[in-house]
Amino acid sequence: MATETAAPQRIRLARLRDLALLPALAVVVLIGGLVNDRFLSTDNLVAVLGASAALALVVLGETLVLLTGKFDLSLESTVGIAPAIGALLAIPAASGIGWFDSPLPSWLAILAVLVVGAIVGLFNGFLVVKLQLNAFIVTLAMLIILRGLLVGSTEGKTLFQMPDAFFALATNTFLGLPISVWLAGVAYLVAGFLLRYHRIGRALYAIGGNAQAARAAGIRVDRIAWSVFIVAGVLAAIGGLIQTGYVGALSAGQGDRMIFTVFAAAVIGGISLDGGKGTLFGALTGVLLLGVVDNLLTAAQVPSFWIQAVYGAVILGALMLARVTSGKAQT
Amino acid sequence: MATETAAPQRIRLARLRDLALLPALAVVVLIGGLVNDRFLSTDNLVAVLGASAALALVVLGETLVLLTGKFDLSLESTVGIAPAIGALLAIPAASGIGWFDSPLPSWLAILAVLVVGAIVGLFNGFLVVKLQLNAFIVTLAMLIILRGLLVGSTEGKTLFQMPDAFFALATNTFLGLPISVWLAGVAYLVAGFLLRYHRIGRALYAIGGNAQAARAAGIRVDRIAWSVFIVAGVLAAIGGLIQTGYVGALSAGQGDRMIFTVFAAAVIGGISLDGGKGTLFGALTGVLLLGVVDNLLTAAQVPSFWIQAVYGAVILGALMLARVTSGKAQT
Amino acid sequence: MSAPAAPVVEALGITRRFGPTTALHDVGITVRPGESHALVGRNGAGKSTLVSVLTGLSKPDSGTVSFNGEPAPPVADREAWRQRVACVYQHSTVIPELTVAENLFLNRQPSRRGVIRWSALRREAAELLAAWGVDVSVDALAGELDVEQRQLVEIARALSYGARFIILDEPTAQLDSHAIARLFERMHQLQSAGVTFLFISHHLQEVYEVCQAVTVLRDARHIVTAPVGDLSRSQLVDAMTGESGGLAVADGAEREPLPDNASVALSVRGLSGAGFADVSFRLRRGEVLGLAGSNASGKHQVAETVYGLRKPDAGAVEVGGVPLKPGDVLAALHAGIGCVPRSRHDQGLVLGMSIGDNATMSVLDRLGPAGFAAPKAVRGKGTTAIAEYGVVAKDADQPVSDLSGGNQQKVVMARALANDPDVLIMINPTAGVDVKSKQALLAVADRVRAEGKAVLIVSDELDDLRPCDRVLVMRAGILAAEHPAGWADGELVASIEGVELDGD
Amino acid sequence: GCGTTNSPGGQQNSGGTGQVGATVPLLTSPFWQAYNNYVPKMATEAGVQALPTVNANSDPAKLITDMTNLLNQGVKGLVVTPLDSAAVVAGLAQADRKGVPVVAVDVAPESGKVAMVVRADNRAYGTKACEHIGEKVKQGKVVQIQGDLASVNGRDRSEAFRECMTGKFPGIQILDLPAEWKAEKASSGLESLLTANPDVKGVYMQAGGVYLAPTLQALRRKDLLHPVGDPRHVVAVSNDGIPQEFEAIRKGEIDATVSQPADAYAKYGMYWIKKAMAGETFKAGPTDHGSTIVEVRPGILEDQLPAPLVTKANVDDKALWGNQL
Ligand SMILES: Nc1ncnc2c1ncn2[C@@H]1O[C@H](COP(=O)(O)OP(=O)(O)OP(=O)(O)O)[C@@H](O)[C@H]1O
Ligand SMILES: Nc1ncnc2c1ncn2[C@@H]1O[C@H](COP(=O)(O)OP(=O)(O)OP(=O)(O)O)[C@@H](O)[C@H]1O
Ligand SMILES: O[C@@H]1[C@@H](O)[C@H](O)OC[C@H]1O
Ligand SMILES: [Mg+2]
Ligand SMILES: [Mg+2]
Repeated sequence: MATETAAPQRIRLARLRDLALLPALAVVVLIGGLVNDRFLSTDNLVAVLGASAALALVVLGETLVLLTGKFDLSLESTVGIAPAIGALLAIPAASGIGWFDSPLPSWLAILAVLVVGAIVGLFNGFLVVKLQLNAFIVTLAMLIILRGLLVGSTEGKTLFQMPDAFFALATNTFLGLPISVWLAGVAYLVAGFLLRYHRIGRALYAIGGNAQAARAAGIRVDRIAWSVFIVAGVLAAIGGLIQTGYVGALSAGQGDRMIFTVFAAAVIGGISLDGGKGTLFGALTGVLLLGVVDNLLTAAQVPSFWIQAVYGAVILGALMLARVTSGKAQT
Repeated sequence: MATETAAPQRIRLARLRDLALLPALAVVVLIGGLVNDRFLSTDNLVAVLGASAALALVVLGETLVLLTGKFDLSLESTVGIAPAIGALLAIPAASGIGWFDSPLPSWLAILAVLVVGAIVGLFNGFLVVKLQLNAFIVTLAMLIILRGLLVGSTEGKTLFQMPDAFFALATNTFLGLPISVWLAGVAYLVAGFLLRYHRIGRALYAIGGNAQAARAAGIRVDRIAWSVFIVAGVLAAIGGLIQTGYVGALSAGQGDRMIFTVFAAAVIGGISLDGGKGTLFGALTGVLLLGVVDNLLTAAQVPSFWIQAVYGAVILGALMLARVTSGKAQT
Repeated sequence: MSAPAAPVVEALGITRRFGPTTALHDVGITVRPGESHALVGRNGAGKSTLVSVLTGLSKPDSGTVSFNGEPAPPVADREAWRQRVACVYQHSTVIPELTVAENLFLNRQPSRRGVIRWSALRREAAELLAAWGVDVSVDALAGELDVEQRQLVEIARALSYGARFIILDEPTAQLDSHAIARLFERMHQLQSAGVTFLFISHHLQEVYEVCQAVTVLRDARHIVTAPVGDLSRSQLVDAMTGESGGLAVADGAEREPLPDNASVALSVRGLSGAGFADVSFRLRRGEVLGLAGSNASGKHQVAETVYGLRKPDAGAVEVGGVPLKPGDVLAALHAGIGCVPRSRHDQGLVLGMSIGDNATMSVLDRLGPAGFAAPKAVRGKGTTAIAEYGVVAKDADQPVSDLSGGNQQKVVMARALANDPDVLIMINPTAGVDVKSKQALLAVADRVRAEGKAVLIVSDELDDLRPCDRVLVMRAGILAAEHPAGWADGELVASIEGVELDGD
Repeated sequence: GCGTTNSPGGQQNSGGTGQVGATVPLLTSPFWQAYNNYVPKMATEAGVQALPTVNANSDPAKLITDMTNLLNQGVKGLVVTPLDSAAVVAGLAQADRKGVPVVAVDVAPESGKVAMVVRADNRAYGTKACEHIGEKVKQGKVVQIQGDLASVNGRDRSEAFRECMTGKFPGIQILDLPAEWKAEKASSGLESLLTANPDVKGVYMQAGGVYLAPTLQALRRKDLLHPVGDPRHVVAVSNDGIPQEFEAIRKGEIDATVSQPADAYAKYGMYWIKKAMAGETFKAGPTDHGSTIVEVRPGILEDQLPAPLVTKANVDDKALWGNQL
């Protein structure tokens, strides 16, 4: 029958979507190796990974939200506000910026970081899922509010007097890789596994693909969509913690503009803004591509005035290459 | 029949969507009048309009694109690059920054501004409509590229030395209002009229609502969608020209981050990101709301560290009020 | 007698491929002026593809189309195509956010010097709908119409283009008998006024009712074209399926009556909600119950309320004597209800996901320990479903968007039965499904019944209702009549339409 | 040399040769654009082999990544422009681990190892502006157009300006305008403020490179742009020292500006990195170029370059970088 011959190709194409970025990634890495002989050194590759860990976690959160067919722009602000509140709880007031005279112990403060992420997600979920407000604009408003709260609560000051635990994720290493990289790796493995092998993961795809059909199949659409906002908030909070450790301080601008990069990584990695399409593997290739290009442009000594234009052009080029190799229109 | 009674009420709701922001706008204006007795002065209202003209034009462009169900993030960069290229053509090379020893006459340079906008739109349209690349990510890449080209071509310099014609739109007035405000007003009227009373305008809604059905009805979907990108580019270029005049110079950062505000205005004004929904009247109320809030917060001297948080909260509040008054879930 | 006029449309040697799929292979069709010509074939045979070629929406890879003896206009010239052929496509072509009036006149709005005249537009639209007896406000948004209204609007629109040749791709799949009758009456009128039709339907009796000629497609190929009188119903089915052997649908009247002690599987008491009031009935194990009525009767709403898709305003549902939490699908599933929802595209399937994913969607929590749903288990269930329901597909990993309508419906059926329900609710189970697939789907209902479970079939298609032990009829939101198996077709139709027959 | 001590064969890592990596914090400000252009020029003059500059694009994390990348490329010295005093420390630690000396320009790091900080005192900018405006206005409302509140330079200027005003000119009321280093925010915000407060007497622009044109446009729109000397003149003091500010001073449109020495930043950045790469270590005291090295925090030495206040009196001074372009 006619459809029978069509099937294998369709499936192949669907899978290709997730691998679409690999050729582009390979080309960039190849160019990197040619342009600069240190590019492929272990040192440099570790550096790329270390620089990408925070982004990777935020992209993971955003990907989960996108899979369910929603949006969360406010994750970039969570990257700033969550660790900031943890820091303000952990820094003694005596230093002129903390909130308490006898501050919280580090572990509790770090727990607070995660809790803040969860609360932001809870609130977003409430507005988007329960009140059915437009996700784009709600989370844009939240982005602005949280950024404002960060500037307000720190009076714009950079926080750096936190206990060492705040920096541990990015500075401590294990088998030569920063803990942050291990953490991101594990998070992708676990989430990737759940998405593929667990009912909750399958439910995300179903919700994003057709929420009505998912509801009719007994999937608790609202509850899951709401939970995903919370999980994304927590992941962004962890990303923020990693970022803090990476930079060694927490400026009131932390996370600023990051959301563009987050979307860029997810979308060139094959995650559809319409929901229900894409894999974490794809998203991860998106993160790595951006990290490698960033690194490469510095290594290739592109003049700084033109570096941004080249960066954009490389993304566009990768996108077109992905289009050609996967042979499919993109959504 | 059940639907028959439902229909009129449904329609009322659909129209309400476009008016949804009016109560919020009224509340803000009322508060403004109470907080500051000069808030409702002609002077101040003119100031709000003058400050909003550039944004209004870019929002108009974006709204047209959104109505057809596409995205254009790169408009914010067009706001910078288009007038910059015009300026570089019009400034004598002798001043150390222009391109030609004997530069173009002002009118030709200003025409060039529009042409640049059109070319950017043409290119976006090509990638999105013809090559069927993902609009979000293509125009994000274009945003980065154009911003990079702007920084590169001006080497980051602020351009001051343009002929007066570059400033005329924002500085010259007619009947007490800047030309820019008249221009924006006319653009909204004309576009609003076309959207409501011309087949081309109705075609935009049809394409955004169901592109395949539009195609079946004989609408030239691709050609129109592509043209809309071009029109949006030109509108953004004009917006950029107004911005240049308003600010009195053209910095390499012109338009930076503006796209957030553009989307915020359009979406709280009732334009759907899914396409085919919303009116220019709604979009305009979105622009005005943001302009009024900006003006109000500055004049009210909200402590500067908290102004951003308050701004975000006001947007969220307006959104919730619109939700309550229109009684409809937002998409 | 003069020489026969040139055919209204003649397509020769049409081949159309989608990637590696060949949807049409060297297909030809000739439609004579003034006739109503049926186009039949199983799901996926290529009918809709041929339609899109005949309306200029897609360009064949090879072959020619001519109208009245002249070659077809270039594909880009939509206007020229529209003068030659009008079409109601299988898939909705309304713009949901625009009003009915505007949808009717999209891209040809009455205008003066380029300015659309809205009042004229609304007036002409109202006239058009009135002429058609379509009772819909021209100011309603098309997206808020129900399926029937939407379809009628599309039909009215197609006819209003003034073309003398009209294609209707499964216009009756979603209509109730009332609307179908009206459509046929209209077709007769137009036909006597000289309009030619190409008519697609899976209801073969309709072919005999309105058409003079029939063309059969099978597996992308042209099989036969003949006057309807020359082909018996079983010959037609044989041509479509490529095998001989008639249709056999279990008939409720031929079964032993239910034993009196059969326990109650589902009990609905005083159920009220939007569109229906005070509905009560009991469904016993081993019983197939029909729930019939026109589209506006509220029958869908009752079924959806029982399954938890809607919250009732009043009343209660019990499954096996245990009260069911209202408005909760998951509770209904756990209580042992399975459901084939009304629209497979809206509620039945996630088109982008695989057959396995769709077939297991309602039992994701039962595939493995701790909620694990390993792809292997999913694929396994999908493979079983493919075998059990005769889904024509490559394997369980194939996305359901690739399947033909009938095969998609079988996947929905698999999903409804995945939790091995004690009560199976099937709403419009065979809409748009070809004759052979219909038979397979109804056989499933009979098998489930034979296993001692209960089945509720919600439909107004007589074929769907035939396996029922009794049929409840709803009118205007309330239960109005009950017919035990053995009803006469005319009797049930009259009951559904609320027309009293003499001497019942 | 003055303020330096030759280390007797200390941690000689490259004998003063090797490539130097230089960063810029952003390129959308004329001030930093000027700095960016001075870097290769001053490097050549100093005999330093500088790589093309790398732009952090206002992102502290990108600055760290850039520093890492440069170190991995094997640079032997770094001239960094921190976006923030604290958000650079992790980068400094990496450089230290590789034994690569760092000179910080414009912002003094909170901690960590730097050979020298080259900067002018941003608090002093705020104070100088306050004094100049205060003297002329004495009584009434003054607008300060602030930078990005999340940036250390903007904060220093704001705080110093406010402290000085409350201390020395209690009759002056400050109206804050947070404009995030953005021209259109400055223009519309100033117009709002001038409408609500037509009696504004003075304006302090924390970044003339971005705020000069929009300030003049807003004043013009409100018909408040009158030359110095006119009783209706709004006192305006700027910050940065780009040529357009000088032009405005000459025309009497604004009163003064603080010249933030872009050229000297680049020049002494290269000067100190060359010495540091040669293994020299430094201590507090006067330098050979008329400035003084101060130990601002334990272990952190700062070459405090002069940032002259430019008024009509000295606006034509050839030594000002804004007059050399
Ligand atoms: N856009 C498309 N892309 C790929 N394949 C397609 C497309 N449209 C149709 N096909 C294929 O062409 C074949 C014929 O499809 P068509 O829609 O013509 O069937 P049909 O006879 O109308 O079926 P039904 O009775 O279910 O409506 C199918 O097997 C389908 O797989
Ligand atoms: N994107 C596609 N790729 C491959 N085949 C397609 C695609 N879209 C549709 N088809 C094919 O087109 C045919 C008809 O489409 P579909 O199955 O959706 O019709 P249907 O289910 O009968 O619709 P309805 O329920 O509206 O009557 C099917 O054979 C299907 O395989
Ligand atoms: O200090 C800088 C300021 O003077 C410049 O003009 O803009 C950006 C700031 O970093
Ligand atoms: Mg079909
Ligand atoms: Mg069908």
